[in-house]
Amino acid sequence: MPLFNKVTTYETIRPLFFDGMTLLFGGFGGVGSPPGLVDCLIESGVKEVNLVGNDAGFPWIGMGKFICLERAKTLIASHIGSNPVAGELMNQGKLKVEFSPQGILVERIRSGGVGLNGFLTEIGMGTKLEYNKPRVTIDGKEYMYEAPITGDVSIVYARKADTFGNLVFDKTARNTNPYVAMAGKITVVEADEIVEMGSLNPEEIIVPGIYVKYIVPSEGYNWKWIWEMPDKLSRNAPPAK
Amino acid sequence: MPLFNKVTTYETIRPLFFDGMTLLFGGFGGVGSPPGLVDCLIESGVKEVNLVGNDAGFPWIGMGKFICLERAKTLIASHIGSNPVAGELMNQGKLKVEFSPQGILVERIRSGGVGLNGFLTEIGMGTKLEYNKPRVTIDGKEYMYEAPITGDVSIVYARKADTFGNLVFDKTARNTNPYVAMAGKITVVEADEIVEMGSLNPEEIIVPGIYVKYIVPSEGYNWKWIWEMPDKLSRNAPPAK
Amino acid sequence: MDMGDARQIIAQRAAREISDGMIVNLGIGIPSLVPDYLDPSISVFFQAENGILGMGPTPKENTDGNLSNAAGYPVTLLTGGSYFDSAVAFGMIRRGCIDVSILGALQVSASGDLANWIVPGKRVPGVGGAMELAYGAKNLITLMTHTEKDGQPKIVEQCTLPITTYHCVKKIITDLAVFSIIGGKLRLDELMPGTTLEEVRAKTGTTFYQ
Amino acid sequence: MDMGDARQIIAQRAAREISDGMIVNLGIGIPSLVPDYLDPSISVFFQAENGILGMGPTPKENTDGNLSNAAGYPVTLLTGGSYFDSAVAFGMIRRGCIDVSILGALQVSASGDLANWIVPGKRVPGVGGAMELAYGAKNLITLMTHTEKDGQPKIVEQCTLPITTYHCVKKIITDLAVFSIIGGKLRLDELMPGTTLEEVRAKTGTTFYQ
Repeated sequence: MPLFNKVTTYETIRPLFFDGMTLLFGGFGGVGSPPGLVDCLIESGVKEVNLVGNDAGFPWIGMGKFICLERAKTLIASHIGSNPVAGELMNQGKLKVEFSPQGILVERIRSGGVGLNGFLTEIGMGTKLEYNKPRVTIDGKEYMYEAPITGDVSIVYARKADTFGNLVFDKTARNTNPYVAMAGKITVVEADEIVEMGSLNPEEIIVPGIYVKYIVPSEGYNWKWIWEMPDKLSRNAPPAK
Repeated sequence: MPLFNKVTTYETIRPLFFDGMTLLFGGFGGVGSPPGLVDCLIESGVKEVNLVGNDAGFPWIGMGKFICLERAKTLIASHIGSNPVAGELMNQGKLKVEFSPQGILVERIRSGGVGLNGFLTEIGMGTKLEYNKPRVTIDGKEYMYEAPITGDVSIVYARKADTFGNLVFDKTARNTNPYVAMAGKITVVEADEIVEMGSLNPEEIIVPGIYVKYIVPSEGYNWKWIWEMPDKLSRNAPPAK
Repeated sequence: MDMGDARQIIAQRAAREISDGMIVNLGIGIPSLVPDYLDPSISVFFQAENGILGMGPTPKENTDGNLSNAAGYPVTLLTGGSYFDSAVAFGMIRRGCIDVSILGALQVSASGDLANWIVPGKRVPGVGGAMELAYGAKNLITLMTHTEKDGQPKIVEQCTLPITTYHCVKKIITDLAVFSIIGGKLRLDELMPGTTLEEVRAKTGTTFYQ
Repeated sequence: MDMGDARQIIAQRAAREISDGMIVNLGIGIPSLVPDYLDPSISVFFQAENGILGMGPTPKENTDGNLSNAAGYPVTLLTGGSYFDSAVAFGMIRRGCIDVSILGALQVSASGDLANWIVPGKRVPGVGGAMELAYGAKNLITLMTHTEKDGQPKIVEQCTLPITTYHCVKKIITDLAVFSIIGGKLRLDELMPGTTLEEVRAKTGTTFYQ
């Protein structure tokens, strides 16, 4: 099935990124963020990027590396506490951050990814995280409307991909990746291992390949656990890669 | 971990059913409906049941067997074409049927199962399937509101369950089961095979046991494919069991 | 031409709409006959809304009670296929991952409205997944005999049966002709072999352009 | 009592809130110390919102970069545990599947309002999963030192910091006392060893009953 082979190189991916784009990324504290694709994004030179992901990573892990370069314009995330540079940029007005409750954020990405038009919740009502979200009254009860999120490009990390893009994940590196994969107009997967179609058990496939446009091989990550870092939360922490 | 053993008998399950209850059931055309739990429901003698599931099954497969006994009061489903008895009962005013688009129905069950307050969609707007569902305008565009669904009891079929209730499914018998499992106040699983905790690969568990209250062993189904039936869609088709 | 022949002719023509690498969803009825006419040299993945991507042909033996298509008939899985739940199945459909959805129809209007889920008081199949397939598919093709058995046209100015989805049909293939709906207008693309323009005009319940 | 001792005392008392068979979610900070004090004879499943049910202790060696808790520290998986995605993780939380959620807090009001996500202009951690844990858990317990380092009370009439969730806290455990919030009113349940009622009154920013 030659047409179903989506494996390509980072050189092919680089031009997919553009200034001002909306980029969705998988990962939770950097775990499950695709390290090679973050580097590819950095090398692409794009700026003014609108990021959507669980968090700002650490300054040397996950999307944190890109955020530290001051080339993200906005970030929708549930927290940025692990990346003090993101906090500095926010306080300096260089990065506009919209905080979302963690599970609500992944549901917003899912809502976009499954072609629905957003959902209602009580969570966050009356708090600063309400921003200007519309309120909707149903049967006399008021809820907050959460809009769906989709992106121009989604970048995702998987343990294994077959050449069609069927994906399986690894432990807590799964996190938001399945929904990020569904919500991108173009979804690019970085996989630790790329296998032939038929190698994955069809019951265990978490993301069917239908959502995946491109697959690149991972060269792995080389970061350290946070307590192994000499200067834990500094922007000057030595990048491992 | 003795407290995490949820395996029990059909005798324990029978009193969970009550007149006028809302019962959610997994399955798609009967495939993936729990045959032993449907029989248990029938034996319980309950009536005026409000059913929610993908479809009305066949008269001799899945929830169809129960519907033919005229003990369901309402049914929310995406189609009833495979069970002509359900159509007769509807036309006689004995069964109130609310039709929902198939994927919208499973999303309504999911919305209840994950603790959200319903969602917006354009699908079905302006058609007979809109019923009296509220319309909501967001950014000048009108959508239809779909309410979450939960149930008093959910009955689910799984290929394997460990004693904590971690579940894996079998091919197209998965269908709505994972969401039905999440949306019941009490969820009962009928499993082909019950295994010790630790026997299932933690990456392959589809429904974590946290949603499951009771597990009963399946004695299997014994139905025939539709073309093997002597009188295919008649209410008089011989029940295989 | 008897009804059986008409159905085969429609399915055969519809198979030409499917090309290499496509993701295809087939409804019940005439669409289920399409795979028999596919060019065997092309690779296609059929999606079934009960939770399969990469559905293969009917097994010759050893049918599996837990492996069927959306109509409840036994199928197989191709290499590289996957199983998933109903929410994922319809997520794909609404999100636009299906290249071509081929559905049966009871009526189609000149502007592409589809009616295929109920004949009030007569047939009550229910809507199933049709609304979402009609909403989400990149290309929606409907297959039907050109007229009812009593000669009533099924391609009409306005549907008289309850609507499944408005303005969704892109192509209509019948035993007499192939139409496209472009910008809300019905265009005749082809006459099927042995049919005349006059016959199609006479048996179509609305005007069309060529 | 130094801050380190205070944290351990709070964690030790909190451990008594956990009984056999419970599903428990622990926030970062003081709650992460609770497992050290659990009765080893009981079986508990810890849920972590990054996708684990049945989280086990820190591995002694061979940490796995793809297996961490929600704070990013390496953990293990107990027998019978499972991995899942973030939507499933928060589905469980909102649906009420967590028996006890134990969170750190910056301020708690007399009526159970929780503030724990931001100190404007100073700390910007972000809200993470706290709003949903506060919304969905059957029982929400907050752990904190009774006062700020400068003596300011953290249990207050009205929170001055931005709210995480209104009317959600059921129990407050500090280094000085244990409180319940019942029907929107603050009740003193216990004094910690060596504390007096007068001290607690003096260091609490609101009235309470006993």
